Amino acid sequence: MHATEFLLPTRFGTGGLGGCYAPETLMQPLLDLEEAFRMALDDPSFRVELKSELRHFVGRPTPLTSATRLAAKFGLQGLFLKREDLTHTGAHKINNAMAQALLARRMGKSEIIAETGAGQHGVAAAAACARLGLKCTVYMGVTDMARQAPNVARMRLFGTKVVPVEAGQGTLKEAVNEALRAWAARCDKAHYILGSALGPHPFPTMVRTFQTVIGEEARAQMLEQTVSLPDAVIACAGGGSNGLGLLVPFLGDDLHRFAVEAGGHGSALGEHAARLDGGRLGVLHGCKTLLLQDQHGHTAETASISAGLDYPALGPELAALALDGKIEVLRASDAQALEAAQWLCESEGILPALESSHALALLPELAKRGFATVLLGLSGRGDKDLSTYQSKLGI
Amino acid sequence: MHATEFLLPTRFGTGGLGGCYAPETLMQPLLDLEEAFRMALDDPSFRVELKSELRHFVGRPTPLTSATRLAAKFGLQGLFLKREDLTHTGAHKINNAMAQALLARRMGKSEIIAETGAGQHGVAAAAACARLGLKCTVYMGVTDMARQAPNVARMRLFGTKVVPVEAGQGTLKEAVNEALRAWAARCDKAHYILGSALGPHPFPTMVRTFQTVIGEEARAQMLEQTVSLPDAVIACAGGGSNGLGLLVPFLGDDLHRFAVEAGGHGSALGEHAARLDGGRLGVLHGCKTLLLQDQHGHTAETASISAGLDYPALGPELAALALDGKIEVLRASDAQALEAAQWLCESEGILPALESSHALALLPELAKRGFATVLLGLSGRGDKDLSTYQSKLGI
Amino acid sequence: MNKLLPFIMAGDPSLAALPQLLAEAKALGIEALEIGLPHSDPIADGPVLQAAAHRAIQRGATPLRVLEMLAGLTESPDLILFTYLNPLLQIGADRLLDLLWPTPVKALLVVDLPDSEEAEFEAKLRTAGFPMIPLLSPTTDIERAKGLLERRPDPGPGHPFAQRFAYVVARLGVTGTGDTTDLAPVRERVAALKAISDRPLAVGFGLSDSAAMAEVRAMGATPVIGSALVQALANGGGLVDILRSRMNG
Amino acid sequence: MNKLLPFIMAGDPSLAALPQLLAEAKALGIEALEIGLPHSDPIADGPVLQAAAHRAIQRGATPLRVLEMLAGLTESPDLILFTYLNPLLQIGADRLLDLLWPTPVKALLVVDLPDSEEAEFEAKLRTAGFPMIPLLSPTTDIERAKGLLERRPDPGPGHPFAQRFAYVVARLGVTGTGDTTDLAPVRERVAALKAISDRPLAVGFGLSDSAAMAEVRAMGATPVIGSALVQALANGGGLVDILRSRMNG
Ligand SMILES: Cc1ncc(COP(=O)(O)O)c(C=O)c1O
Ligand SMILES: Cc1ncc(COP(=O)(O)O)c(C=O)c1O
Repeated sequence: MHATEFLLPTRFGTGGLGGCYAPETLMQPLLDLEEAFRMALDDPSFRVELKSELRHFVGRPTPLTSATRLAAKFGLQGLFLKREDLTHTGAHKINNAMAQALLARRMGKSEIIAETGAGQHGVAAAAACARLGLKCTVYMGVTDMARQAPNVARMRLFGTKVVPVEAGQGTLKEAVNEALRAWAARCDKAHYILGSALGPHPFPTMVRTFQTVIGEEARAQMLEQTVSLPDAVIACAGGGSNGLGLLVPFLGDDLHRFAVEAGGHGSALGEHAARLDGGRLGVLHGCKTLLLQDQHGHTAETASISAGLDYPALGPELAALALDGKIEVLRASDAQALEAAQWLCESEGILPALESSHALALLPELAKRGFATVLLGLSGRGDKDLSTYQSKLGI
Repeated sequence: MHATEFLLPTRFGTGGLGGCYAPETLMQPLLDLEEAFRMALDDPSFRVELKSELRHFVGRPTPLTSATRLAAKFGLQGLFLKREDLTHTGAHKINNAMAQALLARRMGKSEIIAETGAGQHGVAAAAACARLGLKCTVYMGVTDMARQAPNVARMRLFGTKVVPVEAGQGTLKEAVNEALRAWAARCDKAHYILGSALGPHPFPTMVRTFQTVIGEEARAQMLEQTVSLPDAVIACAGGGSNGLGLLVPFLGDDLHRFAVEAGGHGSALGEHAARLDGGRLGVLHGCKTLLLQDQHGHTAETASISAGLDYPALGPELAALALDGKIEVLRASDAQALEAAQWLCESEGILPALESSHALALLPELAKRGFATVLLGLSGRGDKDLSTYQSKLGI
Repeated sequence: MNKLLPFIMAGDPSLAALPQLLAEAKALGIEALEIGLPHSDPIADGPVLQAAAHRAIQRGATPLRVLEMLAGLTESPDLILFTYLNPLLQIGADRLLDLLWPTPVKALLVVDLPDSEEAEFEAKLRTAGFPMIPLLSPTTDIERAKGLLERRPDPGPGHPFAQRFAYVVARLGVTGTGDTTDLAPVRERVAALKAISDRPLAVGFGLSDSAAMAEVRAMGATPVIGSALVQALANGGGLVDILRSRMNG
Repeated sequence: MNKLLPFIMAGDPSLAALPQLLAEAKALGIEALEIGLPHSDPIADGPVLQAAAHRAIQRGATPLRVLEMLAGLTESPDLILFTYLNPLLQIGADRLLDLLWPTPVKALLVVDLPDSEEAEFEAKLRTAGFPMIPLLSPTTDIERAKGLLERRPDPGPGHPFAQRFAYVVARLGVTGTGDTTDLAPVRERVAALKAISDRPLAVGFGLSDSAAMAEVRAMGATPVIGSALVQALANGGGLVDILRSRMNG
């Protein structure tokens, strides 16, 4: 039996972002995927299995760390870090990768395809596949392979085949292109584990669903540890799975929500990956969303010191929430992110991923705006970025 | 007021291993340290503070992962991994480093001195110091600095001064020498955070006490997850803090306990770090224990692919337990450890530290001996060893 | 029956050569031709068409310049504008229609636009005489195919092939040369489709030699030659030579 | 009062030179001398003595060969064997005594052996006439010092300086040259120790020039010259020259 139509909403917000702009070859696989996803969510045995893997393999719940010294540095009353850096493989990506790998196994798929930018999703997918005995192929841009070399080695150690993508800038966008092509060729046997809340329906919804565990845990932990909610919640946003994962569970609360994009090294098109100001609505990789593009509708080049934020499109749900005023989108430059990483290292003994450092960089701004307590999503650890930190910070 | 005598037992086992063979300059600091340690353990506020840091910063309890695919590979019925690799900074070392840093703060010390081999203890001490606002200096052999370069960068990012130790083989032994010397010079202001269950009293007892959280958690988790205890418990042993941390809470149980030493690349003196067969009782770094030494009582050279096991002395308590037949000590060679790392990577999607891989390497042997369920201490993650894995495994 | 449906990438080898190429195709008796509007992210294309699109963009073959170049051409087969949605979306339906009127474009094939996703945009174009060609792939079962063919209906025998046909994707994957060797599955699908519709069918993806073309014709469908043609043109081959051999048999 | 307590590392510059050096020291009027038995892991020594020990070991100055070299020497000051525990422990008390009898060694200073740790071993040596010299450091408060002096007692005026003195460590840290500049704290400690014991005191760690030596003498204690002497000998200096200038003042 094949699913014949989508039953979950495919669009987000008043602008109707999202959708499923996929080649026909992928339509049935996407329909089947949505069905499998819905069935799995309704199946207590899947939920138990996922919960068990998240707890016993991934290391959930991740801690909520009170960062008192860093808070004091900016005059914040309280700063709480949601520690996705402590998950197995070192970033929030594993929450989604493991869930989708379990889903793939349920669907009888024996192969996994994935793309990766920073390599964290690739490593997460590789780890999940090794654990479940699935064959895994990861597509990665050559630029990203160079700047996140340790992650390439980690994937290979997990038995994953890493395919270099030479096209274009050799970053995440090209990796997604290539993964989509590979999936079209193998969609009968393979599941495509997309790594962020982007792509055609049902990926954005599915990935967000698998990531809201971050915010759900954090919300409960805030209440447990401080008996109140923070004044502001902030997370970095590449595709947006980390941002949505943390922020969505706080949508009903009376507090400020922030997502931080990569400001790169300038404000001209091509010098950053800040889609809110710099982008227009467009369609890329199967969904309609805020997109950095030129006047011809061609995807623009992007720049960011952090591979994981270096992507021209904001995930559609996050873009919709931003356009509808429910999440405020800010940006941090390469230089600001580097400085912020040092703050956290020296004040709290935590080495953040370059991606997460973009959220940290906005702390002085939040303090200036008068927020007293802040919850910040530390999406990953910075081990993968060591060589960048070394060369840029002269360590 | 100064403490005038030790009140805790300073010796272990029927052989009376351990003791406090320290230069007079360090005797009063060691007496004061024992007193502070005893007071802290008796002080509920210290226990609360430590527990809170372990939970909210370090990420305890660490998961117990059922490794079914790896178990099946060797015909084991069950294999359970105690995931110290998921702690903040990536190895069990942080349990002790954070506890001692809190103790140092209580003692009014503003500076920390530490030695490191694999760099994991150094990184852990650096992180704990950054978090508590203590000045930190880490001594590290030049050979270890080269083979564990990422950890050097991590320490420096945390604001720690890493002092290269050129002497001898440039490994852990020389780093301890130099840290002891530095402590003698600064013992009025500085606390020395020793990184393993070795050195003069009270260090072996103190470090073991701060590490048994591993085994206590694991024992409770085994009972919770399998309703029974394993047939065998196994951990690698450098100084022995990880081994004792896991094994001591199982000493009263009717099961087999194993510690695994570094077999290096041969069985002649100088080619390994296997102290049980290769060593004789002797005194090094303040304690009497099994020691690799030549006929003159000079410390012998050692060799191991894993910096964290590359140390000529077994911690005195572990040595005593081995000599008294309570823990069986085995060895794994460099080549076996490398192969075992690959097993875990490919079967479970977990990249083990080279140290932990030594324990993994004995799984076939345990299966052959008829143990059905095994609990294994995964002392750390292998990110620090990536370049070794890459070059040795041709990744 | 239409013997061959060639695909060329606008702007490759050059934009200036386009009128000449189209004129040659028409002179050869080619009734309809797919013209690729180069896009930065051709997710359904293999290496050959990716590279061609990339070269074309480098040489300035922007959507506007391509459509302007086509404006007023009469010596051309009917054209099917083959592209991705975003460039068209950025132009907008109204302006796009203004641009399309003066060209030989008769229909559009937008690879990443399922019929439901931009209903208003698509309806505007269809109403104005620019229907979207339905794609049917190996993952499209017969029930789904029925729906697709209904929702992008055949305007009927009074209309040219370019507006009527459905595109049958020969195999899983992306466009590319010469790797669809076993045509048995597509033969079955063509037969099944013919049983539910008498719409003309084109079969493409991975066909390159005359033998494959002949096999498709034997199914009663029009073979598409895409990557193989683009590659040959890029290598300096002449359109007439390349196509002539593949039109017979 | 003993004017100067020199330290030399056995085997550096060479083991063969040792008898000659000792004879020179004796001729100079040196009553007692600390002789370092080189150890692989000298945790209480600074760079100069570490390097000297390392050179000596490289040149084959094993504990046995050093003690054999000392056997039968008469032209020598009284020697205090200055070393770390492990080499002695490996030899064992009985054998060690056999080795010590024929030498000018009168006492031992084992840096890493607190009086409680190897009671049996230490008692055997003491009973046989080889007492352990107590060390008193800046971290040793006066109460603790009392205990240390009691547990390693002065054998009394009938015994040579080498067996009677206590070693006062001038500053925190390890052995090394010329960095103990402020002698006020050690002066206070020496005064306090003199108030509780009339045992001879030697003061060492970081003393190198004649001025420092003189200051120590002014406290009523014997200055130790260690690293500075070892370094000078390693640089090719003559023992007599180096010591003579530091014996007066
Ligand atoms: C550590 C880390 N944080 C954040 C991101 C961005 O994630 P998202 O695409 O979910 O916004 C990435 C992506 O690789 C990452 O590795
Ligand atoms: C990951 C890891 N495991 C084990 C060890 C050895 O630890 P121990 O000295 O506690 O036996 C080390 C030491 O650095 C380590 O880093």
